Amino acid sequence: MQFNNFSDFINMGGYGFYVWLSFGAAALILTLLLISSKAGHQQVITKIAKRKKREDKLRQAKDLRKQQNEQNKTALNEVIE
Amino acid sequence: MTLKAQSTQETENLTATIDNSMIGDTAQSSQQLSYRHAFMLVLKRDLTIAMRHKDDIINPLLFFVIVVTLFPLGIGPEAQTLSRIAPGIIWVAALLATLLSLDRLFKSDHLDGSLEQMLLSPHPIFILVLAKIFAHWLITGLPLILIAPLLAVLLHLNEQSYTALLLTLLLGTPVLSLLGAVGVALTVGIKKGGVLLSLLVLPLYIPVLIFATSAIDTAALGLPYSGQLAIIAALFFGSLTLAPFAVGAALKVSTN
Amino acid sequence: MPLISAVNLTCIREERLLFDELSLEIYPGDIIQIEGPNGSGKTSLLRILSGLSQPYDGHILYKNEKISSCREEFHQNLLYFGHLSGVKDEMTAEENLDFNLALHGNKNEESLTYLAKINLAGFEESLASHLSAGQHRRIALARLYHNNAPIWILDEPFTAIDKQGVSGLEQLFSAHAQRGGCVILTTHQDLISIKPEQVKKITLDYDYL
Amino acid sequence: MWKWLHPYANPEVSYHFTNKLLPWLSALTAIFLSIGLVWALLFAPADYQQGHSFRIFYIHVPAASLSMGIYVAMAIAAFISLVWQLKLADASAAAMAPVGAAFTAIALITGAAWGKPMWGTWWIWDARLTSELILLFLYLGVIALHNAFEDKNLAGKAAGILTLVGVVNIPIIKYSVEWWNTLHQGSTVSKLGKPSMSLDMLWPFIFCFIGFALLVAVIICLRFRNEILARNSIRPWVRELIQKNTVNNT
Repeated sequence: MQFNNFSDFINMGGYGFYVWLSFGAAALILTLLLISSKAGHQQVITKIAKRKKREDKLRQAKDLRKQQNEQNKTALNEVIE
Repeated sequence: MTLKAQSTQETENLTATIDNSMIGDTAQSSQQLSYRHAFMLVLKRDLTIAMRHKDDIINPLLFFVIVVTLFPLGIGPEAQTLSRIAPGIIWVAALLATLLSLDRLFKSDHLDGSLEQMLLSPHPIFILVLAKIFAHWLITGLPLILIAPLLAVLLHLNEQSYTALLLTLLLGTPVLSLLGAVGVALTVGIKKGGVLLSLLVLPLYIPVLIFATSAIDTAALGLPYSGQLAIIAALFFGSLTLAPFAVGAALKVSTN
Repeated sequence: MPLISAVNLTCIREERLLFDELSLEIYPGDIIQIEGPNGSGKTSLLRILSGLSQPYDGHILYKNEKISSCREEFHQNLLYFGHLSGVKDEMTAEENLDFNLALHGNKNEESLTYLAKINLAGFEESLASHLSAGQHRRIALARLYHNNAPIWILDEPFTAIDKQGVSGLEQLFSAHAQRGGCVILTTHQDLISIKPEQVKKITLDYDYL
Repeated sequence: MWKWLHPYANPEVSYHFTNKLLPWLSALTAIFLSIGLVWALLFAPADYQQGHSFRIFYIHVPAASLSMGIYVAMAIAAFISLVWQLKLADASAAAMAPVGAAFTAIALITGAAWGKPMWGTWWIWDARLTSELILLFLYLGVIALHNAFEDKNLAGKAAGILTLVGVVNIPIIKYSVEWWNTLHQGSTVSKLGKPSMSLDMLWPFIFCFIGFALLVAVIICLRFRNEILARNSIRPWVRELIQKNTVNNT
C-alpha cells in the first residue's frame, strides 16, 4: 500500500486532479459505451418486433381482402346461376 | 418464388429467316478497347463540359484568392509574419479550394445517370476514373498553380521559395485530386455528403500539407528540399496507382 | 444456351425482402416484361441483372459464366437504359450520342441517322439542356438503333415518349428479338404492336404485403 | 482452416456462440481489470520523477495501443468482407469502430491530463498526440460513413473501403507527423523519456493491459451481436428468437 490514509490517496501527492480526471473520464466513456452497447440489443429486438407486428397486420389485411374477393366471386356466380 | 421464362418455339423459326449478322460479331463492329482511347474519350468529354460551364473553373479559383486575402486582414500586415506563414496559408487554401471543387467530380454524373453508363462500359473502370480525375486536376489544380505565385507576392513569400512553391503544388495538387476522388466516390450517393466529405478527406491530406509546407520553408532558408519533394512524388505515384481502384470500388457501392 | 440467367437471387432493400430465391433464364428471341406494383423491386431486379447492384444472395450468369468473371464481354453485349437517361445537359444531342456509343466501344459514324430515326433530326446541334424531357430520353434511346448488343435491359423506356415514338420502339424491340437478341423491360403500359404471345411476363409481388 | 471457420461464418451460429462467450469474457474482464486497477492505483510505486501522476500511465498506454490495434483489426475485417464477401466480417468491423473511437478519445484525454502536470500545458503538438488526434478523425469518418447509408450492407462496404484507405495512410501520417514534429520541436518542451519500468510497475501494467483488451472484446461482442440481429432481421431464426423474447418479457 502506497498511501497512509484515504485523503492521501485522493490527493495523489498533489496530482489528484489529473489522476482522477483521467480515471474518471475513462470510466465515464467506457461505462457509457458499455451501457449503450448492451441497451442496443433490446433496441434492435423491439425494432424488429415492431416491424414484425406491422407486417403481420398487412398480411392479415391481404388475406381478408382475398377472402372477400372470393366471397364476392361465389356470390356473383350464384346470381348468374 | 421461382419464375422461369421459357424460350418459345416460334423464336427459333424467326431467327432462322431473318438475317442476324448484326448480333454476335461485336468484336468487328466495335472499336478496339484501347486504354488510351477510353482515357481520351472521357477526358475530352469532361473538358468540354467544363468549358461550357465556366463557373466550375472560376469559382474554386475565386475562393482560393479570397481565402488567401482574408489571412492578412485577420493577422495583420507585417511582412515578416506573413512571409513566415505564407506557405501554410497558400497550401491550406489550395486544399480547401480543391475540397470545394471535388463535389462536382462525380455528382452531376451520378444525378443524370451517366455514371451508371460509365460503370457499365466495357472499358476498365479505373481508366475512366483516372481520366475524370485528370480532367478535374486540369480544371482546378492547374489554375491554382498558375495563380499561386501572384498570391505569394501578396503574402511576401521569401523569394527563394517560389520554385519550391510551384514544384510542391505541381506534385501535390494531383495527390489532392486523387485522394479526394476516393472521398467523393464514397459520398456521391449520400444526400448530404458535403460535410461528410471534408471529414473523410482532410485527414488524408495531412502528409501532403506537412511535406509541401516544409519544402517551401526549407527553400526559404536556402537549403536543399529535394527530400521533401521526393516524398511528395512518392505520395503522388502511390495514390496514382491505388486511388483509381479504390474509387472504382467506391463508385460501385455508391451506385448500388 | 440462355443469354443471361439469374440464379437464386435474393434482394433486400430498406430491410424489406423484395424477392427471394428468384431464378430465371432468358434466351435469344425473348421479350420479357417485368410487371409489379410500385416498389415491388422491378428496378432492383433490372439493376441486378445488369450487374449495377449486387444481390444480397445469388448471382447472374452471362452465357453460363458469372458476369464478374467476364465483365468486359458482358458489358460489350449489354445495353442498359435506366430511369436516368445519362444525357449531359452541357453537350449537344449528337455529342451525347457519340460519347455514349464510344463509351461502350462502338463506332459512331452513323449517329446522325440514328438521331433522325428517333425523330430528332434538326436537333443534333442543340444542347441537351434546351430539349424537352422526352427528347432527352430519345437521345439516350437512339443508341438502340446501333444494335450490336444482344441484351437490352430497359427500365421504363416509354416514359415521356409520345405515342408514335412508343410504337416505333415496340417495332424495334420485336425486330431485335427476331434477330436473336433479347429485351428485358419494365413498363406500366401494355405493349400494343407486339403480339402478346411474343411477350413473356414476370410478375413481382412482395411477400410481406 | 476454412473448414473449421465455416460454421462460424453462419450468422445464427456466431450469434449464439457470441452469446455463450459473453459471460465468460465478462467475468475474466472483471477479474483482470479490478486486480489491475487496484494494483495500479494503490500498490504500484510512485515514479521517482513524476510522482503519483505516473498512475495515468496505466490507462493511457493501454488505451493508446488498443486504439491503434482496433483500427488494424477493423481494417483486416474490412479486407475480408470486401474480398471474400463475408457479411459477418462486415458486422464485426461495424462493431469495432465506436469502440476504437472511444479508446482513442480516452488516450487523448488521459494524455492531456498527464501532459498538464508534466509539460505544464494541456496540449502540445507532440508527434504521438497529434497522430492519435488524426486517428480519432479517421475513426469518426468511418462512423459517420456508417451512419450516412441507410442500407447496412452498403454502409459496411463503403466504410470498409475508407478503412482500408485509412490503414494505408496511417503509417504515412504517423511518419509525416513524427518528422514534422522533430523539425518544429522547440527546446522548451522536454519529452517524456521512456520510463524504465521496474517489475512492480510492469505487473500492474500487464494486468491493466489485458483487462482493457478483454473489455474491448466484451464491448465488441455486445455490439457484434446487435449488428448480426439488425442485418438479419428478415431471417426466420431472428423472427423466432424475437418471438421467444417478447413472450418471455410479457
